Amino acid sequence: MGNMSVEIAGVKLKNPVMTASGTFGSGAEFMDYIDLSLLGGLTTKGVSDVPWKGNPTPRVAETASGMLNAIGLQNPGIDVFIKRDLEKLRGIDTVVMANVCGHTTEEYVEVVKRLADNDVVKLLEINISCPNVKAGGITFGTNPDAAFEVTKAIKKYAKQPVIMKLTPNVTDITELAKACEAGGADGLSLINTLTGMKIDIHKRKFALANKTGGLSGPAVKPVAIRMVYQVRKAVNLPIIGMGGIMTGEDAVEFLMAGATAVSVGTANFNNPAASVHVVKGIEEYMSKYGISDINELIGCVE
Amino acid sequence: MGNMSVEIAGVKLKNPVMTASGTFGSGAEFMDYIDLSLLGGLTTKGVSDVPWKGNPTPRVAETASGMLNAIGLQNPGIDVFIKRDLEKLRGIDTVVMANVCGHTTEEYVEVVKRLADNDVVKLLEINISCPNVKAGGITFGTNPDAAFEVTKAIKKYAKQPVIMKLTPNVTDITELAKACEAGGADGLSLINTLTGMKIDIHKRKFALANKTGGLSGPAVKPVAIRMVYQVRKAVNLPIIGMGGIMTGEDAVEFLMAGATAVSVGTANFNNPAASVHVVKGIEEYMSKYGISDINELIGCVE
Amino acid sequence: MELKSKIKAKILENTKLSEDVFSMWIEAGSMAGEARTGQFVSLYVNDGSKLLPRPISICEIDRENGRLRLVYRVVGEGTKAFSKLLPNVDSIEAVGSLGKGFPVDKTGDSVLLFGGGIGIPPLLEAVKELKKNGKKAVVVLGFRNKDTFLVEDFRKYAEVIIATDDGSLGCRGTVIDAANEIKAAEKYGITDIFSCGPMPMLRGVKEYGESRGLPTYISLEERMACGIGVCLGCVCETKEVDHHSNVNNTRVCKDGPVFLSTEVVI
Amino acid sequence: MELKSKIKAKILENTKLSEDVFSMWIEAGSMAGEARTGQFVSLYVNDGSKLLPRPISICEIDRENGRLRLVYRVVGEGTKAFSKLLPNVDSIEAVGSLGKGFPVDKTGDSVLLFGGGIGIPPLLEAVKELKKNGKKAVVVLGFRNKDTFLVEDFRKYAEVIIATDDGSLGCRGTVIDAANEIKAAEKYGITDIFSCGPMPMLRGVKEYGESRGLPTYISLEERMACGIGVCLGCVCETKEVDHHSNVNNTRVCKDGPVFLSTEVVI
Ligand SMILES: Cc1cc2nc3c(=O)[nH]c(=O)nc-3n(C[C@H](O)[C@H](O)[C@H](O)COP(=O)(O)OP(=O)(O)OC[C@H]3O[C@@H](n4cnc5c(N)ncnc54)[C@H](O)[C@@H]3O)c2cc1C
Ligand SMILES: Cc1cc2nc3c(=O)[nH]c(=O)nc-3n(C[C@H](O)[C@H](O)[C@H](O)COP(=O)(O)OP(=O)(O)OC[C@H]3O[C@@H](n4cnc5c(N)ncnc54)[C@H](O)[C@@H]3O)c2cc1C
Ligand SMILES: Cc1cc2nc3c(=O)[nH]c(=O)nc-3n(C[C@H](O)[C@H](O)[C@H](O)COP(=O)(O)O)c2cc1C
Ligand SMILES: Cc1cc2nc3c(=O)[nH]c(=O)nc-3n(C[C@H](O)[C@H](O)[C@H](O)COP(=O)(O)O)c2cc1C
Ligand code: FES
Ligand code: FES
Repeated sequence: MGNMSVEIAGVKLKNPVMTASGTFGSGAEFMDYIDLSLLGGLTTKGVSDVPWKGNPTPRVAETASGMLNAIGLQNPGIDVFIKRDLEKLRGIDTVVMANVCGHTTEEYVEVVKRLADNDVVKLLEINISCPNVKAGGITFGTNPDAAFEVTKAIKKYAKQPVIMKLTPNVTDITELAKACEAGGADGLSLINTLTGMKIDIHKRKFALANKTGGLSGPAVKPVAIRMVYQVRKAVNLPIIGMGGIMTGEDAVEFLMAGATAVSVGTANFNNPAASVHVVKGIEEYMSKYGISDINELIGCVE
Repeated sequence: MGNMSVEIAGVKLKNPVMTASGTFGSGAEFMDYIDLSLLGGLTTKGVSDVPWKGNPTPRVAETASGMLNAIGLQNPGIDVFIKRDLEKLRGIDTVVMANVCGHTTEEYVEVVKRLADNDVVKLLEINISCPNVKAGGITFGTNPDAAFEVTKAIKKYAKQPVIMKLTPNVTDITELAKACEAGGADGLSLINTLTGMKIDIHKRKFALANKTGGLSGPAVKPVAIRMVYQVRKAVNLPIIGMGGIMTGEDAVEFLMAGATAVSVGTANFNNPAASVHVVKGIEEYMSKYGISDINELIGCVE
Repeated sequence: MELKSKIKAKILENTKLSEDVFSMWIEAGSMAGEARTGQFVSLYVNDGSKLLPRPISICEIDRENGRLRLVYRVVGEGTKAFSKLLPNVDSIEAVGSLGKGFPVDKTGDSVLLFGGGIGIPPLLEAVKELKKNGKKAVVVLGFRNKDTFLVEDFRKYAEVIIATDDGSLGCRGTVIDAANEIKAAEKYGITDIFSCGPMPMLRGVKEYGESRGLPTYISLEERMACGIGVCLGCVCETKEVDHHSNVNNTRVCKDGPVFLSTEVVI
Repeated sequence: MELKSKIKAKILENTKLSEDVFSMWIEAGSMAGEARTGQFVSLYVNDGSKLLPRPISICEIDRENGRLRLVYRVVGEGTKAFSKLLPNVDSIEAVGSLGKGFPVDKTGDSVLLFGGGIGIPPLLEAVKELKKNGKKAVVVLGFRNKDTFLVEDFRKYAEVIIATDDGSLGCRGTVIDAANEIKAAEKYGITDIFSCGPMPMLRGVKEYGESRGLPTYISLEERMACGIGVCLGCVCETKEVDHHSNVNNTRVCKDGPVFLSTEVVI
């Protein structure tokens, strides 16, 4: 079998398949369903300095080949996350990326500081793009100056490589990517969800209590592929690509567009073992075409 | 049966169902499949001052619950459009909206002038949002100042109400909507397609010769509904909503979000009679819930 | 440790019980062996545009033959597709069994069960197991009208009282009205309450049980995305800070769907 | 005027012809009555995530019984789904018949037909109709290897010459090699050429026919979205300005798929 390992900002993944934040709990929940060590990495649910309660329900809705969510970043806060959730992942042979959220630069920095000396966490993913948080969050993600500033502030304290996670809800994603690069980011994750809405016409109500939510799943894959391709042409940072990956073939499409690794999100809800199936699907693709090193595929379509 | 007629900028439609530009040819092609007079209106393919050849093939690709297209606005030019295509629609009892494209303000204005005295055309839809044209087009659609200027220029010569068609590929669609309103637009159409990309991993090539294309179909409906809702809150113009309408229920969702009329696009490719089925589906919804006037539904979800 | 996985379960039976309610038996193998009363399974629609699971409660468990019975109402496109599956020809994808069910082993001698509409099915396995454990079960079932379902199944294991909205069968009114009419809790020396049904009914049951100081277990519904406790889509507010989430929200899919009425805010 | 509409056609037969090629008969009613040789139908996949039609050429027309034969190769998810449809149980949605076919009524006495791979099926109805019109048909069929299909069907109506890429059957090489080997055009006094197959083959056929001054009809393939001439997705470049489009592009779905080789730039 060919080499499947890739490197993101100096961190080696045994294969390019990670899981997407918010769709994989704190990781440990999946131990009933898959062997986590088969994954290149996993990303934990966004964590903030204090516990967040999130939005009222309904928080999720199905859409054509996709779904909307407005969880509102409910999380137990950094204390419980470090003491309980990360400890469950200690010793598991996969790269743990902690996803960080906040309303203000200070809140992000606080979490990053707390994680700096934690040796379970190998990568930080900074969510400056969640559309479900009213204050802070979204403005960082759509304003290049703010994205630059928050990246710089985080880099001052971070001990792990910093992956900035970008929103697709912008006119030109390359501007944001360049701002993060200028701020010192070690990599980029894209895409977060597209802002969407659904109305229940029988109840004459919004399907989500929050009215709007984030669209994910195969429906958004073409947008994600386009953005990965654009960003790869615009910056020199490794990209973790995501948005609608269901199969190994979808993952290969992201690699060819320019992603060094991929994250599997919504697919985990369709099948708890989806991420492992993606790994197997890539293997099959490689052996079918006799690919000896997966790195050959990365950005191979010009 | 309840009243189904709505009014867009002073033009009365017998029902709110129109067809989307570029998915309905010049209209006459559908006479083999449906009775055009059952529709509230139809929109013709984008027309420019001179014939445009469009992009190389492949121009279309299927995606999950959607499709990508990069036709590149191939059209026979305004002369043939007026002399041949519009004449075929003369006498048909439905509202004809002509969709206009151009690379520059002058080109738009030229087409609008030529259509000014044509009595088959009852509405003008100005496509400032096609992502498949390299020059001009897309910059109007993403820049509020340019959108304002082109609207103003067009309004000077237009004799029919001017509906500006907006792109969803922007950070804040309400800015564009407001700019068009300030420029004198009589209504807005949204959404045009989301820019996307697909890679054929077996051939290691882009699925479209143009690399990127416009994503349409049910996949994008949540984004479209969100934007219709946002725009309705931001301006006082009637909205023609579109993006993924397959059924009468989808159309009702757009009405509830704030659209006064809707356009059926990609669904025409799934079934040439889709637009008529949408009309029937709305009728069924109205009778099921005893709605006496469809206008009650418009924007009824707050 | 054996990993749980999505299975492709053969449809063994799929029959209509009432106007829009269907009963399906599926071949679930070890999933049936591990199933607990009050748990649910996630069923998937065989259509690429519908990605999320449809949570359906377990109505009966045939552990020996590895079979599960699921009773569902056709309300949308997914359940409509289920209703068209052909026995012995088609299969259905399923993940399960999921969640925490009714504490059939921990009750007192006499359990009063309230079921409303499509909340009725999970109570069937509960009464079967209560009876097996030598306990008395009294069931109050609420329907819209006399187009009922599962009533005869319940009669095999429990005393059944019926309430209908339109009075066309049994007591006219709610299940609480019916229980009050015969002073059920008192008459049967009830020690515990189980309930599943629409939210207004559950609120009534909570009040009924708590005012009598009875442990009252209610099965909740919420929109789900994962069904396995990882997305935080399906939460219900809690009185106390939840052990898992560290906020006043608990996951219906993982920590429920059955909760003690005093734990949750409904 | 009767409107055309999407029909739900019953599957009458769906059998495997070779490793990945299947033959399907569908009940198409009046669609079969109006079908012309060389036209195609748009088939739809019964899955909400797949919206676009799969264009499949008509292989045989049974006008009397309102049936159409479609022969297809499994190349992706749509055709894979077709291959699983059960005769007499399942149906398939179809729009058609579409496009302009082969001019079977306008040829001279002796037609040479070149078919390559999955381009072979539409030529079957063509040879049947040529024969019915009292004309001679000579067919050169190109396959990858000896895993062929439809050959016996062709033999009923025409002389058949076979070429395979690997030489495991008939002439080793292309259909043009095979035709040249026996000087087919000259030997049979060929008056017209029909062809369908992969682009490199069509280019060879175009050269073969044009160099001999023979009217050469080629059936083209292009990615389609509508199949009915309204989206301009499926164009092919033309020598002259196209009557419909007013530019040098013509619609494969509506003005083709069969074109005179001298009209198009391939
Ligand atoms: C724990 C639990 C147990 C359940 N047990 C049963 C049962 O035994 N029998 C039964 O008939 N129904 C049960 N339901 C409700 C059932 O899940 C929904 O009716 C079903 O998912 C509707 O799917 P649909 O595709 O037909 O409807 P659609 O409206 O088309 O579904 C669209 C989406 O909304 C979700 N959804 C729709 N209605 C509900 C609902 N009421 N609750 C949660 N999600 C919903 C679907 O899962 C899907 O993701 C249960 C729900 C929960 C949460
Ligand atoms: C006029 C015409 C006639 C045809 N006749 C036949 C026939 O008789 N037998 C046969 O086996 N095949 C025929 N084809 C090719 C056939 O349409 C494709 O193989 C089929 O659409 C593939 O669908 P899929 O879902 O299996 O593949 P996927 O690759 O999953 O399809 C994805 C999308 O691409 C389109 N697509 C994929 N391949 C092609 C292709 N080669 N041409 C056009 N669109 C394509 C599909 O329609 C679909 O929209 C014909 C094509 C055309 C244009
Ligand atoms: C239920 C849900 C919760 C999510 N929560 C987070 C989150 O906490 N932080 C974050 O950066 N992204 C979050 N996301 C976005 C995903 O990580 C991912 O970027 C997006 O869903 C696209 O990938 P997918 O289409 O594979 O799901 C969430 C997505 C979903 C569906
Ligand atoms: C093949 C194709 C061609 C299109 N051409 C045009 C066009 O010429 N002018 C225009 O304004 N929009 C064009 N559009 C966009 C549609 O009018 C519509 O805005 C979009 O497809 C969303 O609607 P839908 O999801 O119902 O298709 C085109 C869309 C498709 C799919
Ligand atoms: S549905 Fe995902 S946590 Fe319950
Ligand atoms: S496929 Fe639409 S014009 Fe041919």
